[in-house]
Amino acid sequence: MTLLKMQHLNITYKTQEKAIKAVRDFDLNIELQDSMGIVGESGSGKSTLAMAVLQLLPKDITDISGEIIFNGIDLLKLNSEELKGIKWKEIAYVFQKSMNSLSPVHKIGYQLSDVYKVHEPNANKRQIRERVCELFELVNLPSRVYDLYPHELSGGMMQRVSIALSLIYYPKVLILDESTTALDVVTQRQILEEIMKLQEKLNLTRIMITHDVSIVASTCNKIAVMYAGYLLESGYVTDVLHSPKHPYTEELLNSYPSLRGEKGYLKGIPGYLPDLSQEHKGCIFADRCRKAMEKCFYNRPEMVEFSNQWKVACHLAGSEYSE
Amino acid sequence: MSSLLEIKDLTKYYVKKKAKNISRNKKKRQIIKAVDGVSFSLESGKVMGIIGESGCGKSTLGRLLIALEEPTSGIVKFQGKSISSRIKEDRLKFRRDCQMIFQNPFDTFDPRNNIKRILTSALKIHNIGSSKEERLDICIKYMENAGVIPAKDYLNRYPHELSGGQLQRISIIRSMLLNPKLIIADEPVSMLDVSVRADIINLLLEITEKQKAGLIFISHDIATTSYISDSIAVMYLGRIVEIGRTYDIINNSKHPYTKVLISNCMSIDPFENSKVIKIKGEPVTPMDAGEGCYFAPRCYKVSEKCKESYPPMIKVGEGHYASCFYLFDGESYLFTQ
Amino acid sequence: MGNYIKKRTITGVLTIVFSFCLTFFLTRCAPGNPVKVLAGADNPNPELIEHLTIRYGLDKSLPVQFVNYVKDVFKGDLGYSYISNRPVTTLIAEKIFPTILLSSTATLLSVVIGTILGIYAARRAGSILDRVMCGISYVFDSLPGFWLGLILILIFASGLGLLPTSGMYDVREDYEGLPKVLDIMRHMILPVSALLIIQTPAYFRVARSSVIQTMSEDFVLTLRATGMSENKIFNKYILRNAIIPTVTIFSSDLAFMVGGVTFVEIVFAWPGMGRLIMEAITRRDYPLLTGIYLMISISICIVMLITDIVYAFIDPRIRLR
Amino acid sequence: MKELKIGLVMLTILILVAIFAPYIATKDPYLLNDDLIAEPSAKYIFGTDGLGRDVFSMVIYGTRTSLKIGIFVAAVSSTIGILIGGVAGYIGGKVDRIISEIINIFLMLPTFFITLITIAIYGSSLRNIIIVMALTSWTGTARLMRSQAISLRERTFIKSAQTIGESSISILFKHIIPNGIFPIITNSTMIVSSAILSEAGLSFLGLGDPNVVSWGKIIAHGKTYLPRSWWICTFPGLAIVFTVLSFYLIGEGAHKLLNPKIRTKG
Amino acid sequence: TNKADEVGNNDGVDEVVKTGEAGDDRAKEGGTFVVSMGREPQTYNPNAYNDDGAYIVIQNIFNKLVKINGYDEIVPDLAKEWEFSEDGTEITFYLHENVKWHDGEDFSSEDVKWTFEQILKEKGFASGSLSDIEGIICPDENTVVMKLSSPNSGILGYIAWFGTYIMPKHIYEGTDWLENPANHKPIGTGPFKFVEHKSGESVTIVRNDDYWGDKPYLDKVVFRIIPEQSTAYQAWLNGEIDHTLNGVPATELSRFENDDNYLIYDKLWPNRGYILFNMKEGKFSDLKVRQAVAYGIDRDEIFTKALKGIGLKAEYFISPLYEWALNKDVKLPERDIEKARALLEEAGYTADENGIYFTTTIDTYPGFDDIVEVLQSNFREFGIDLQHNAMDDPTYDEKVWFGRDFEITMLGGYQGPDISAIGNRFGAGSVMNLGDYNNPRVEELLKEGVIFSAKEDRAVVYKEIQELLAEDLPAIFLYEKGAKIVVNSYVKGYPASAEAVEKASESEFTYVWLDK
Ligand SMILES: Nc1ncnc2c1ncn2[C@@H]1O[C@H](COP(=O)(O)OP(=O)(O)OP(=O)(O)O)[C@@H](O)[C@H]1O
Ligand SMILES: Nc1ncnc2c1ncn2[C@@H]1O[C@H](COP(=O)(O)OP(=O)(O)OP(=O)(O)O)[C@@H](O)[C@H]1O
Ligand SMILES: [Mg+2]
Ligand SMILES: [Mg+2]
Ligand code: NI
Repeated sequence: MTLLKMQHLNITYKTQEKAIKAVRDFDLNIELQDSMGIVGESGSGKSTLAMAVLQLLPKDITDISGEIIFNGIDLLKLNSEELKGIKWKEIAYVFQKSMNSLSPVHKIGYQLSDVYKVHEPNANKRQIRERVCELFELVNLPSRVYDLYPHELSGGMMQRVSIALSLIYYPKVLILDESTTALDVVTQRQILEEIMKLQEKLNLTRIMITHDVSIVASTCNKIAVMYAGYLLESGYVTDVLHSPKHPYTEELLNSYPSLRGEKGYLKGIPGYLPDLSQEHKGCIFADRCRKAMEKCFYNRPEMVEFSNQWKVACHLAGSEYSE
Repeated sequence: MSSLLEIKDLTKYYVKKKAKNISRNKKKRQIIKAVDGVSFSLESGKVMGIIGESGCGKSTLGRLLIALEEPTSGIVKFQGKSISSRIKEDRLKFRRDCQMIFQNPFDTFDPRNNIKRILTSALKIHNIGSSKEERLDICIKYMENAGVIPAKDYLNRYPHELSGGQLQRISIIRSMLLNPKLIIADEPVSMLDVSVRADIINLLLEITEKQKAGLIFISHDIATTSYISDSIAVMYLGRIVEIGRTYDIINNSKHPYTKVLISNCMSIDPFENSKVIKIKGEPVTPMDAGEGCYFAPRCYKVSEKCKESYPPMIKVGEGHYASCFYLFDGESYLFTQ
Repeated sequence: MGNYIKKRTITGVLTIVFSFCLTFFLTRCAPGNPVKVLAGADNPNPELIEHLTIRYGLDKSLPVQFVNYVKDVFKGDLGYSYISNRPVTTLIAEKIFPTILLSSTATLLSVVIGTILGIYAARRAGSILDRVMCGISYVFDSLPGFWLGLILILIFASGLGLLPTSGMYDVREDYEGLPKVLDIMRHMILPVSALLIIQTPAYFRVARSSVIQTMSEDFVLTLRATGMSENKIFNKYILRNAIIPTVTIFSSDLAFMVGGVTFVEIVFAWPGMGRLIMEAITRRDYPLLTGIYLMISISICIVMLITDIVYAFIDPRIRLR
Repeated sequence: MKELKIGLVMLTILILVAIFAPYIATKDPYLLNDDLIAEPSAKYIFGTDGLGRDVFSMVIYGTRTSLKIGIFVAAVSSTIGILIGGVAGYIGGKVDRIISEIINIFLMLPTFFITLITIAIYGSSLRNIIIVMALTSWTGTARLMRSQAISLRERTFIKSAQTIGESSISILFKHIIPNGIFPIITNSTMIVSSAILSEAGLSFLGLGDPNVVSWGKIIAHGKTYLPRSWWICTFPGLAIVFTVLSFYLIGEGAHKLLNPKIRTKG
Repeated sequence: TNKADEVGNNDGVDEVVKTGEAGDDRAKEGGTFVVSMGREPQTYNPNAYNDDGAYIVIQNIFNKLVKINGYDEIVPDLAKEWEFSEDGTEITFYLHENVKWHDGEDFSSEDVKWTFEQILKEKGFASGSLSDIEGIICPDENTVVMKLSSPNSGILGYIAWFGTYIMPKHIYEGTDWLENPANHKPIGTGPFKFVEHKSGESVTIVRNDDYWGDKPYLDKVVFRIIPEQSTAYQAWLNGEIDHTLNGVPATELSRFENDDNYLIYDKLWPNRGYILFNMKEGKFSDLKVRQAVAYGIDRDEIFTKALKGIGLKAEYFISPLYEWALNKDVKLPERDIEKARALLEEAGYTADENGIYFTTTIDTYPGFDDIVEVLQSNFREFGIDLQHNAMDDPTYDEKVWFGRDFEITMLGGYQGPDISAIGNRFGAGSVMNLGDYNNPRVEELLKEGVIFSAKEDRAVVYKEIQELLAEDLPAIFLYEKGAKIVVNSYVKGYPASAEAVEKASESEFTYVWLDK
């Protein structure tokens, strides 16, 4: 069953000089209890996409078109009051810069209980405290954190506070935006496992935004590869990472050194992310693609769907399929 | 033959006057043992990887090696002579021989200088090249060698107009300009996108080989480090807990912490299903490490002995040392877990 | 905390001592002396000058004078003013109340009004109202104080006849109790307004820009994402964060409050420290000058200490070092 | 950056007026005409003051003095502040502690009083007024620069400059100061306007330089004529507003230009 | 014996013009009279030193032996009569009886003796002018005899002028007169009693019901301290105060001229402003240069522009108030720029392309800004670039008064109470002779001037002095200081009014009553 569905989503930032098309013609289905990893280079529009779901983009400088359907409702059509009921209660978000995601001059417990009161205005103090401590335990934090200020925590602890905050209502959808990238491997693993456990317990649907493919590989069941605002490939992790169909996915995987494997030559992807404010023809990745063909520069590739929800937007993949 | 770099019992303590909470301002000062008795040596043309979690003192060690900071105690010998006397003798010569590539490429250059000025000023300080044109030519040559092509396109740009990868490359080029004998690369790729990491790593490797310089590669990314280095030192709370050749450390690690680190590494292969050693607890801060082994509070092998004294470095193989009381008997522990 | 206060007090005392010495010599090195002033301009009497010079010890060398003065200070005695022959402490005590009354009212009001307007403008940043308010704040900022004072008198006291021109009390009626308080308040309106107009723009702009800045912080986004109402986010979170720069300028204003606001005091004949200082300067009344100076340094030190502590309470990130 | 443009245009006008004062002014500003306190008219555009001087010409010539005061005071005090603050912040340690205490002492000095004394000792010439104002207004800049330097000191590019062998002095002048200077520019524009206003205040107390025409002096002179001769004070007052406004606009504009984080919409 | 009023002069008094009419004679008692004054009294010790703020209040609280009235005559105060001995070395004062101090103690001649001795001992303000007093005897309670070391016809003027208020011996005796608490709660014998001084705000005095002389009408006088003239003026217009001693701004006077609600009194003092040259060194020690200045200055312009036509343009070398001694043949020259330039050339100066011969600086203390502004313009016209160095009083004292470091300066001030005061300004080595003017003939004449007591004899002496001053030009007089005092017409008996002018001293409010 599809829980969250994005259709023809286009998001543009209007700055003074130019319009940056951060997300373009984006279609993605996320099913109930999926764990969807969205990967892509920095600046490819991952955070923008996630923010659009909760309507957090500054309204006056962004244009959004398309649909974001959650549980059958188009979030983009809701007014702010209706949206309030969904925000955090149904969909919660762990921000990329979690170090700054709480007010520096208020105690953590205070802020968490305040958030809890947004949807549970009648909860009494003790209840709230219990709830918050329960969450702390869940993310492996001591309960003394309740009375600390954000700056008194280490980056890892703060990260966990953010996760605890996002879980405060046990939402249906949890979006984690690079939430563990800054942590050391041990802590990172710890937190991710915690979250995976919760996911099972609470029937969470999880969206992981990261540019570290290995995280997706070991914690998600599906993956979506983004590049310059486009979705290039999506499908089950086991399919996509094992035998990537899109050249970009392939190169992305090639540029990771393997820990135990042969010390083969690492290959980077030459070139850089295109200017998102520029109009372009053809495949967005064509400039950097080693396998680019003539038509890649003129025709935009269609999204081709293989079996098992595996979709690829590449002329090569299309031809392969049709062959 | 004496090695290029030799350090012995290097320590660096920071004194921090800290008041966690205004009302609880009892602690007068706290000592942060950022680097706490580190010894190792490095030979020309070799790459030494230093891994360890965030905050374990890797960058501090790097800064000590290049005399950006005064060590609290211990000696750093560069080409057989201590660096403090080298600096006294000839600061410029030393600065020329040792170069550091900083953790954050976006902040390595004065945002108000363009690339041309950034590169030529390094030459000018060291009186390389006689005229402006000559210096510029040298820079362009190096840039083209390093794959920044066409070099002229970049010369008049400012750092903010370049991407992280490009900046990191400029950073490497600048240190190359001076033909250093020792390069310290402090997490040169952690800030970069996966797609450009590989190029940077390859560039670094190539340079060490060509110039026969020693490279110290600091990172907490184990996979990358293992890819690049000849040997690896594992740090925990300011101390080296295990050191040895790369293969030994990755595949035949002895110290529990190393094992934990390596088993926690994630792989991009969704089918690989390695055993993960789980440990509890927060990383201890370098302030309140007690008497015994620093890793003891989180160690899965911990015994009473560990809490009493710090275990000595023991040789466990060819060039492979580790400091733990239970290096040999716990081999099977991993698998029974 | 205790430790911190102790340490700050010690450095505070050192700075006070240092700047005290500095001004002691500075005042006494200024050309002219109080004695000739006392002898008058018409037909001054050289004998009187000589007599007073000896009496006040001004014939001695500066270091000797300094030692004598310091000895007195340690006895808790700031000495007698040369021109009025009254204890310096009494003179200061008489003037400090009106000064503090006037400047604290004005400062508090301008903090409150400036901050409220600043917040209001910040929430409507870019609107016509915001631009108009910013424009007015610039104009107010560039008004010379004494001119503004006279204009206010011309408009409200002379033109409209609503308020008294000057002074602190109505001298015809000897009010007591509540009427006296009301009378003083009536007399305060104009001088306070003049100060308000001059001081408020700074608070306005600080509040406005720091609110705008805080609104773009990441934590605001988090709170928005939770569905918290905009008003609550604003009142509870943004304000507390945005108020910190206001505290900084408030503290520096507060510290100089005791020094008086000379222009306003002169124009509105307000019996305050500013005029006392002017008088002391123009007559070179050394003991009075030094005494006032000492008092100002001490109060600045105390206010700074207090604001530092307040600061640390508002912003937990600031550690008292 | 509309503010910046408008501000710069206004400043240019002021500077042009100052340079070409003799051509713009209709009369000699020191000439005592026989029409005392004449209302603005075709003969006297802004009227005359109590001694019969032409207010328009005085305002035009006053631009020279007042601009000079503002700009010199700001330049001198910013230079002092930047150097002292930069050294304190960059070198740190004992030097920093000593300089910080010195700054504290200066902060505690009632600047107004020092101004009076200094002018009393050395005379009220324009140069002295500028010097004393500059010497008493650098502390803010120094504190700002110090905090800038402290945060810059930790930045990687400073460390990297050290690594390639640059000397401390060249780092201070080449990197610390140029990079820390932006917020100070805004601060300096404020010093410009407050110096112009302070000079007016000094004139009110009879401590301005009596030999030059300044806006402050015209207003101070005009205050006795205020009840019935509005023009004497009003025109120099407008000139001050104009100048202060231009510097504020430049300051704000520069601030916005250099700090993209403060983004005003529309 | 000479009667006092023969010594005093009432020849120049018709300068006091009475513009208003006094209305009916039935004076109303009671009421509070609120006046403003610019400076705050610092101490009420009336004799210790100069305090312009306290001066106004003190006149209403204390009495002197004799005082100076609105016509600048010496009139009785505590002494109802006085007489000089034949040889001029003894003055006998006959005091009023039944005089009481404000605290109820009896006043006696001992208080007078003590006061004068104290002034001389403690070097009070007037001690310099009273130094000829050799001894004081009190033959009885109501008689005081002063013995002088040499005849001095000017001394009575100084006794009447300032710093000679009779102080209560019973309160001050044996104490330090500078630190006696009574300095801040003064006890006098005057028409009003001191009530309180609200610091920075006001001073209140009430009628002394036991006053020995003419009892005041007013219940109370409140002095409001308002430093800024414009503010005081507005407060007066708004009726908050009944009168402003800060003065009505000159430009505003025309408003009141034909208004029945106001009376304007013209007042002229023996007080004149003048340029003083350094005679010893510098450019102005050359007579030619001084003459050039005398020809080059436009005294009319100063009078009309800087003074707004208040007071008088100076014409002579002494104050015209001393008409009996005025030498009408010796006048200041009329303006002649050509002559001025010629004189400068004669003195050896050559003009530059702007017609400027040299640059010099005039040093001033506060109060001469407008005048110097006009002077600068005058000087430029005849070829001297005059820079203005404005200083505050103590700085001026240091540089000019003590240091004599100047080329040209401005001076003003009281030139009474006797014409002999001219000696203070131009006598060799005397206190106000800042330019070090020294003419032996003038010295002789000055000595003669105080020995003679008959006006005719004195006039000859002072006329010759004027001639010498005109020859040597140590100073150039610019104006005679005067004032137009605007008083609400409901304020009767103001010191300058016809009712009070002969009886009251300058700011004494004994005869004031309010017709409201
Ligand atoms: N407020 C904004 N105004 C203008 N452009 C913006 C804004 N926010 C983001 N962008 C642009 O939109 C594009 C997508 O940004 P986004 O933050 O979504 O990338 P991301 O994939 O999350 O990158 P990262 O991995 O670095 O977090 C980028 O090119 C970015 O420069
Ligand atoms: N200048 C300093 N003053 C005080 N403490 C410091 C200073 N520099 C580093 N430290 C502390 O020393 C410890 C080691 O820091 P260091 O930067 O060397 O760690 P790291 O291993 O490089 O971490 P990362 O992987 O995050 O870069 C940390 O706890 C840090 O807080
Ligand atoms: Mg992002
Ligand atoms: Mg580091
Ligand atoms: Ni006087």
